Amino acid sequence: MSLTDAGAPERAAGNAPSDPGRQRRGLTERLLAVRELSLLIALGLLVLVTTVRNDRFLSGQSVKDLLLGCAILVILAVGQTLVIITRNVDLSVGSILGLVAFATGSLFLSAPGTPWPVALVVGVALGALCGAVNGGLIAVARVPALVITLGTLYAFRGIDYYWASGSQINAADMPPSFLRLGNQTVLGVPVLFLVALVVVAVVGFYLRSYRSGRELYAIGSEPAAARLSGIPVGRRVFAVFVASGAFAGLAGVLYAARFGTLDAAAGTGLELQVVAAAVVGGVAIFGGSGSAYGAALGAVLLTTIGSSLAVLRIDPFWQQAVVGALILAAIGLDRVLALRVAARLRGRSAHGA
Amino acid sequence: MAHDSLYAAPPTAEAEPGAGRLASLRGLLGSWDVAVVAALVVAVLVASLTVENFATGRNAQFLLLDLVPLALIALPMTLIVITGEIDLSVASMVGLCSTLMGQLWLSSGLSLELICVLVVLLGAVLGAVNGLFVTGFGLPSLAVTIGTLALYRGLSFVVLGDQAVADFPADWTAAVVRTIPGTSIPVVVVPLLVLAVIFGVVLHATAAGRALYAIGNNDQAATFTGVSVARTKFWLFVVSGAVCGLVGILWTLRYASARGDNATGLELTVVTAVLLGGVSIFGGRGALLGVLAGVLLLGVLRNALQLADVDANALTIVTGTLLIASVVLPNAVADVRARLHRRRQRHPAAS
Amino acid sequence: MTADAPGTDGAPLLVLDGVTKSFGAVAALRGVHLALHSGEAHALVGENGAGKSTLVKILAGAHAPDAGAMTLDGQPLRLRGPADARAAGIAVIYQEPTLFPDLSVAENIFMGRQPLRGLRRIDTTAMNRDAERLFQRLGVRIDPTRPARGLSIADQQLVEIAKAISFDARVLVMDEPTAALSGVEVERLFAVARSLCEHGAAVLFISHRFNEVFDLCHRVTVLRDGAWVSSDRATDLTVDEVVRRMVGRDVASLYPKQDAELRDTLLEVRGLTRAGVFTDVSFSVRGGEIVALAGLVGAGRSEVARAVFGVDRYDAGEVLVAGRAVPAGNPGRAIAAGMALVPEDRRQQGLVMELSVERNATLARRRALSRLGLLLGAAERAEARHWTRRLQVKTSRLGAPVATLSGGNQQKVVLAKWLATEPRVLIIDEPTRGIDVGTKSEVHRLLSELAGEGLAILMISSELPEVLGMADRVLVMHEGRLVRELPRDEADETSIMFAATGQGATA
Amino acid sequence: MSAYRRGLRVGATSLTLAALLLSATACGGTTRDNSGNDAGAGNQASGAANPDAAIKEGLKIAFLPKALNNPYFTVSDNGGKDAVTEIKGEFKEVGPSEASASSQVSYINTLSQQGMDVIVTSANDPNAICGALNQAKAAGAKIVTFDSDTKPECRQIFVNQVTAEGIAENQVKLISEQIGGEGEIAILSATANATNQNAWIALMKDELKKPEYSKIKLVTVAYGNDDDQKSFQETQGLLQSYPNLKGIISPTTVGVAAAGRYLSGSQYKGKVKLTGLGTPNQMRQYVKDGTVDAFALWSPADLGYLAAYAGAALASGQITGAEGDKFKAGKLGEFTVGKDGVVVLGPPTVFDKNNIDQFQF
Repeated sequence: MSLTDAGAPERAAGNAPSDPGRQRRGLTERLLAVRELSLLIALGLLVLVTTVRNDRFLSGQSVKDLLLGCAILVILAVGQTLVIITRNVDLSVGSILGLVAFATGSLFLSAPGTPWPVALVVGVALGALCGAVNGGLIAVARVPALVITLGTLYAFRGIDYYWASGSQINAADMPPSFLRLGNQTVLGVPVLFLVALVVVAVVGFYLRSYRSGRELYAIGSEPAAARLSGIPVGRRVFAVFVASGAFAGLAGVLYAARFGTLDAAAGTGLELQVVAAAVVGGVAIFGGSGSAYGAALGAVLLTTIGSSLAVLRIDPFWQQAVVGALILAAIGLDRVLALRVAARLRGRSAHGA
Repeated sequence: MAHDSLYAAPPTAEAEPGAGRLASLRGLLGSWDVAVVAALVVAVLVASLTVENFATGRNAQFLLLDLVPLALIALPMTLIVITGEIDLSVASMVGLCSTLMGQLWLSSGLSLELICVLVVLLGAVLGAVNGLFVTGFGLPSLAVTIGTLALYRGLSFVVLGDQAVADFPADWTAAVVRTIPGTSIPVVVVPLLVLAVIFGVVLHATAAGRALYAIGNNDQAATFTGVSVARTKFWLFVVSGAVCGLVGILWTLRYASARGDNATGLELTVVTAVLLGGVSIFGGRGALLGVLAGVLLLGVLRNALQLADVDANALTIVTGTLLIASVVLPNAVADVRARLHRRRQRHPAAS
Repeated sequence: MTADAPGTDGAPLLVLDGVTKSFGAVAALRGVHLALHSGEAHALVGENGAGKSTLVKILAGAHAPDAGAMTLDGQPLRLRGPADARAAGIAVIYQEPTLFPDLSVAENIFMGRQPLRGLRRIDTTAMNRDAERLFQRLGVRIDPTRPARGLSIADQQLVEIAKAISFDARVLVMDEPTAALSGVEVERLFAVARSLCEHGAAVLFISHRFNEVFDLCHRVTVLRDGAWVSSDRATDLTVDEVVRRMVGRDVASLYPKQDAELRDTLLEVRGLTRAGVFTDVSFSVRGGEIVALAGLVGAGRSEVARAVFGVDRYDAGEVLVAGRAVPAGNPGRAIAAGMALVPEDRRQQGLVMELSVERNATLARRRALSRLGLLLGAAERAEARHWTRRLQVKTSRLGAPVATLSGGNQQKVVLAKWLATEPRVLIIDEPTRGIDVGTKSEVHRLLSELAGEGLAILMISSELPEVLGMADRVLVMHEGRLVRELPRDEADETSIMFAATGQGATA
Repeated sequence: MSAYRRGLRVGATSLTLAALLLSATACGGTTRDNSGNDAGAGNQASGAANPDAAIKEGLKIAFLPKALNNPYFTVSDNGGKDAVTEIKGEFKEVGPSEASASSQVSYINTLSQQGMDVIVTSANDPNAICGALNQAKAAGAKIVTFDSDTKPECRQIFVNQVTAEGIAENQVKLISEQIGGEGEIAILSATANATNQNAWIALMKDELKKPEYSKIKLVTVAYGNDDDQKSFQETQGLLQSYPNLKGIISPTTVGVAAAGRYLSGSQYKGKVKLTGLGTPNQMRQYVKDGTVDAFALWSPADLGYLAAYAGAALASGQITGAEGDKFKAGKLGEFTVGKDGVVVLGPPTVFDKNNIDQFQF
C-alpha cells in the first residue's frame, strides 16, 4: 500500500471543511460525462473538417448512411461494454455475428415463410448460446477471458465456415419484409439505428440504475472486494458473456437484414473495431468504469472516421492503422488521466475531504 | 496495482493459499511437457500408419518449412508468457517487417543484406513500442498488443497497399527452401535450432532465466530480490520484435512475396502452441522443450489432417478447440485433484 | 468506561465451536471456540498470525471452515459465501479496506442494497442522502458522490465503517479498524459501536491497542497460534495478563539479544523524503547493532525500508552503506552494496511460492552462482543445502515448492535467501509475523547471532515485546516522521506507544 | 520433483524429439532431388503433344480455390466436378478458410504429396505459390490456373474467363449505353494489386479513348478490397465525392453486389447507373427493382469445367500447353491454347431483366 494516511493531521484537527465545489450531480458521474463530451467534440470536429472538404458529407443521404453504418457496431460495442466493465473481454463477437447472420439466412432458406420476429428471436437465442459457451468455459477454467474468446473466435468461425461450406445466401432468399428492416427509415432515421438507440438506452439505463448493473462495475473495479461484498461474481460474469453473445446475435440478425448477401465470412475481424469502439468510448480496459453511451459514441466516431477516409479519398488502407492507433491512444490516455485524477483526488482528500 | 490482475484468474484462486492445490497443479504440469511429447509421438505414429504420404521425407520437409516461422516466434513468446505477459502483435509485426522489406527492396536501392539487418532492427523497434507501452505506462500487455496488432497490420497495408513485391533474387528465395544436403531437413531449421538452444539455455540455465520465472510467479518478490521487472519485460518485447523481423524476412523470401497480409492470424497458432507446450497463461511455469513439442504437435496434427483431406474449416475449429483445451484442461484437472485432496483432508478416516 | 458485560448469562447470539481451518500445511485455526452475546463488545486478541484474520474471514463467509460448527441464535449457521454472512446480519470491517475505487463513496456503502424507487431503479438521491446521514452519525465529512479512488486509508476505513453500520448488523466484526484513525475518529467509532451494542448487536473487536480493548470491550478472548487460549471478562484481566496469554510465556525470556561489540556505522540514511509518505528520515545503524523501527501500521516504516532498499523511489535524501552512496530505486545495486531486505509480506514479497525451496534460496544469488553466465545446478544445490541446514529449514526435499512449507519454515527460506548474499546490512520487516513460537525464538537467536558477527540490522516490528527484547535502539515513527529515538534502557511499552501515537511528539 | 528426476525427464524429452527429427531425416534421404531447383519455365513445351491421345480415366484432379468460403469458387469448383465426373476421374476440392497465399502453399504441398495428377488453382498471389507449384510440377502434377494466374512459368495452362480486351470492351459498352454516352463514371475495383482487375482497368482506359466514348470521363478508381462492407462504404464515398457521377463500373462480383445494394437503398437508385461483373443470383433483386439495367459475367461453372478438361488433357498428353495445342472440353466444344499457355473461355454473357431468370448461379 503506497497510500498512507497523509490526510490524518487535518482530520485530527477536526475541522474538515465541506467540499466547496459539490453540485447536485455526483463527482463520479461528472468525470464520465467529461469523456462523453470530449468524444462528441471530436466527432463534431471530424464531421466539420470532412464537410468543409466535401459539403455532401452532411447531406441527408450521407447522414442516413452514417447512421445505418454505425448501428451494428454500436450494438456490439454496447455488448462489449458490459464485458469490459467486469474486467473481461469478448473477442468472439465478430464470429458470433457471422454465425448468427448465416444462421438467419439459412433459416429463411429452409423455412421461407418464417416471420422475421421469429428469426430475430432465434438469432438472439443462438448468440446467447454462444455467449453461454464462452461464459461457461471461463467459469470452469478460470482462465483469462481473452484466451477463451480467442479460441472461440476461431471455433465459432470454423463452425460457420463448416456450415456454409462456401455457399452464399442472397437477398432473394430472404423475405422482403425482413430486408426492409435493414433499409427502412422512420422519419428519415434508419430502423437499424433506432434499434441500436434502444439497445444503448436500455443498457445505459440498466448499468446506471440497477443493482446488478452497479455490481458489474464493482466486479471490474475490485474483484476481490466484490467477492467479499457478497456479489455473485461468477454468475454475473457468466450473465455478461451471455448478454454480449445475445447482442452479437441481434447484430447478426440485423447484419443479415442490412447486407442481404451472406457468406461465412461476415463480420470477420470486427472484434478489433468493437473493442476499439468501447475503449475509445471511455470504457476502461481495466474494468470498473465506462458507460454504454460512451461506447456508442466511440462506435459512431469509428464509423465516421471510416466514412471520412472514403470521402476525403484517403487511402482506405489507413483505416485499420487508425483503429490500432486509437486503441493505443485511448488506453494510454486513460492511464494518464486516471493517474492524474487519482493524484488530484488524493490532494482533495489530504486537504479535507 | 489493480490492473495487474487484469484478465487473471478470479481472486479466489490466488487468494486461497491452498498449498495442496498448488502442489497437485505442479505435479500435473511437471508432467505436462512429457504428456505433450507423448501425444506428439502418438500423433506421429498414428499419422504414419493411417495417413497416406505422411511418413515421407518430402512431407517432413514441407512440415518443417511450415513450422519454422511458428517455432521461431514461439521462442520469445514462451519467455514473455512465462513472465505473465503476452504479445498478440507478433503476426502483425511479421507482416509489417515483410512489407517494409519489400518497400525497401523496391525503392531504396539498398543491398538485400543491409535491408535484412534494417528489417530486424525495425522489428526490434516495433517490439520496443510494445514494451514501452507495457512497462513505461504500466498498461496490460493484452490490451497494448491488441492495439498494435491492429496498428502494425494497418501500417503494413499502408506501406505496400495491396501490392506485392516479388522480384527478390532467385538465389535468396531458393536458399530459404533448400534442404541440408543428404537430408530432407530444410536449412532454415539450423538457425531455428541455434536460437532454440540459446533461448533454452537463457531460460533454464542462467540468472536471467531464473528471474523470468520469478517475475511470472510473483513480480513483487522478484523486485524485492533485485530483478528489474520493467526492464526485463521491455527487453523481452524487443527480442520478440526482432525475432518477428527475422521471421518477416524468412516469410518474404520463402513465398517470394512481400505483402500486407503475410502471416495474418499467426498469433493464434503461436499462442496455442505455447500454451499447448505447457506454459501457464498466468506466467511462471513452462519449459522450452514442451513448447517446441507443442509446435511440432500442432504442425503434425494440421499436416496429417490436411493430408487426410479434412476440411480446412474443420482445421480452424481444431486450432480454436486445442487452444481452449490447453488452458481449460490443466485447470480443470488441478481443480478435481484439489477437490479430492480437500475431501481427503476433511475425512482422513475415509482414506 | 468498562461496563458490565450485559446479557452474558443468556443464550449467546453467535457461537463458534471447534472451528478449524488450514491452508496447505499451515494450520491457521485449530478448534477455536467463541461465543458472542447480544449487546456485548467482545475483544479478540492475539499476536500477528494467531489466526484472528482467518477467523474474521470465516465469519465473513469468505473462507469455509474445514471442521467445526457455527450457530446463530441457536440455529446452525452455514455460510456459503459473503452474501450469506450479510444475509445473516454479520457485517465485517476488514483490516485493509475493500472498496471499489471506481465507484462513488455512496455506492461503495450501499452496494447490493441501494435504496430503490419505481421499477426497482436505484434511487441515487436517497442513496447519497443516506450516506450523508451515516457520515453525520460518524461525525465525518466525506462527499458521498466522489469516487473512492484517492481516499486516504483513514477515509477508506471510515467508508467501511459506514458500510458496516448501514445495515444495522446483528454482529459487527471489526478487524483492526483503528490502525489508521485519529483519536477523535476512534472515539466516534466507539460511540457508534456502543450504540449498536445497546440496540442488541454483538461487536467483535480485534485490536493490538490494549487501551482501546479495555475501553470498549466487555470480554476478551485470546488466541495463540491458531488455538483458543481463554475468554474472560475484561474486568478480570490486566494488560500484563493478556500479553502473557498471547505470548504464552514471560516476555523477558523470549528475546535473547546478546550484547555485541558495536563496530563502524554500516547503514546511514540522511534526510530521506518521499512526498506524502515519509519526511526527512535520518538514522544510522552500526555493525553489531540491532535497531528497531517502531510505530503504528501506516506510520511509514515499511515504506522507509522499501525506499532504502531501492524498491521504491524517494524524492530527497541519500542512503549510504559503509560510507558509500547507494543509487536510488535499484534493489540490484542495493544488493550489490551489501544490503538485504526481508520484506514484511512473505507471501507477496519474500517468496515465489510456486518455486522450489532451492530456487527461492538461491534467487538473490543467481548471478554470483553462474559460471560464464550459466547457472550450475550443483552449485545452486550446494548453496541451498548449506543455508537451509544452517537455518534448520524443515522440508522433505529442496525441490518442494515453498508453498508446502509452514510459515516459520517459509520465513527461514526468506532469511536463507538473503543470508546467502552475505549482506552487511540486513533490513528485516516483521521478522516473526505469522510464525510459530518455537521458530520465533530461533529467528531471534539467529538475528542476535548475526549481529554478533558484525551485521547491521534494522528491524521493523509491530510486536512491542519483540522490539523491546531485541533492539539496541528503538526509532519511533509517527505519520511519516521519525519522532523519537530511545536507547535500550529507556525503551518500554509506554514510551514507545506514547511516541507512536503522536502524543508529546518530539524527536 | 527431485533435480535428478527432472534431469532425467528433460533428457528423455530431448531424446524423443531428436529421434523424431532423425527419423524424418532418414525417410528423406531418397527424395533429395525433388527440392525443386529445376526451373519451371522449361516444362512448358517439354515433350510432344499427342492430339489423339485419349483422356485417361481415373485421373486425380484437385481444385484449390483462393478460399473455400468464396461462393464464386464454390460454383466454379462444382463445374470442375461435373467435368471430372464426365471423364471418370477423381475430384477433390481443398483450400484454406481465408484467402492467403501462404496457406495455399501448404495445400499445394499436400496435394503434390498426395500424388495428384492435376492441380487446378486460382492464385492468391502470382508469385508466392510459384515455388510450391514448381515442386508439385517436378513431382509429376500438371498445373492449371484459372480466374487468377500465376507467373506463366509456374503453370502449364491458364484458363482465362475472357480476354482482358473482351471485358474492357463489354464493360465500357454497357455503361455507355446506360448513361447515354456521356458523363462522369467511376470504377469500383477489388484490390489494388489484383492482376486481372488492373489489366482490365488499363484496357478500359484505352477503350475510353475511342472517339465514340469521348464524352465519358473516368474520374477515379476506388478499391473495395473484395470486401462487402468496404465496397459498400466506398460506393457511398464515391457518390459523395463526385456529385456529378453518372455511372459506376464494378468488375468484381463482390463490389457490384455491394454497390447495387447501396444504390437500391439510396436516393441515387436508378439515377446513377451501375454495371459490372456479377452473378445473376446476387444481382437479381437489383435488376428487378430497377437499380441495375444490365451487367455481365462469364459462367463460373463453365470456367471450372473448362479448367478441369484442360488439366485432364495435359495429364493425358493431348496437349503440353504449347501455343496452338487443341483439345475438346466436353459440352463446351473445342479450345485452342493461345500464347503463354492461355485458354480463353469466351465472351461474357450479358444479363438484364429479360434473361436473368434463366440463370441460376
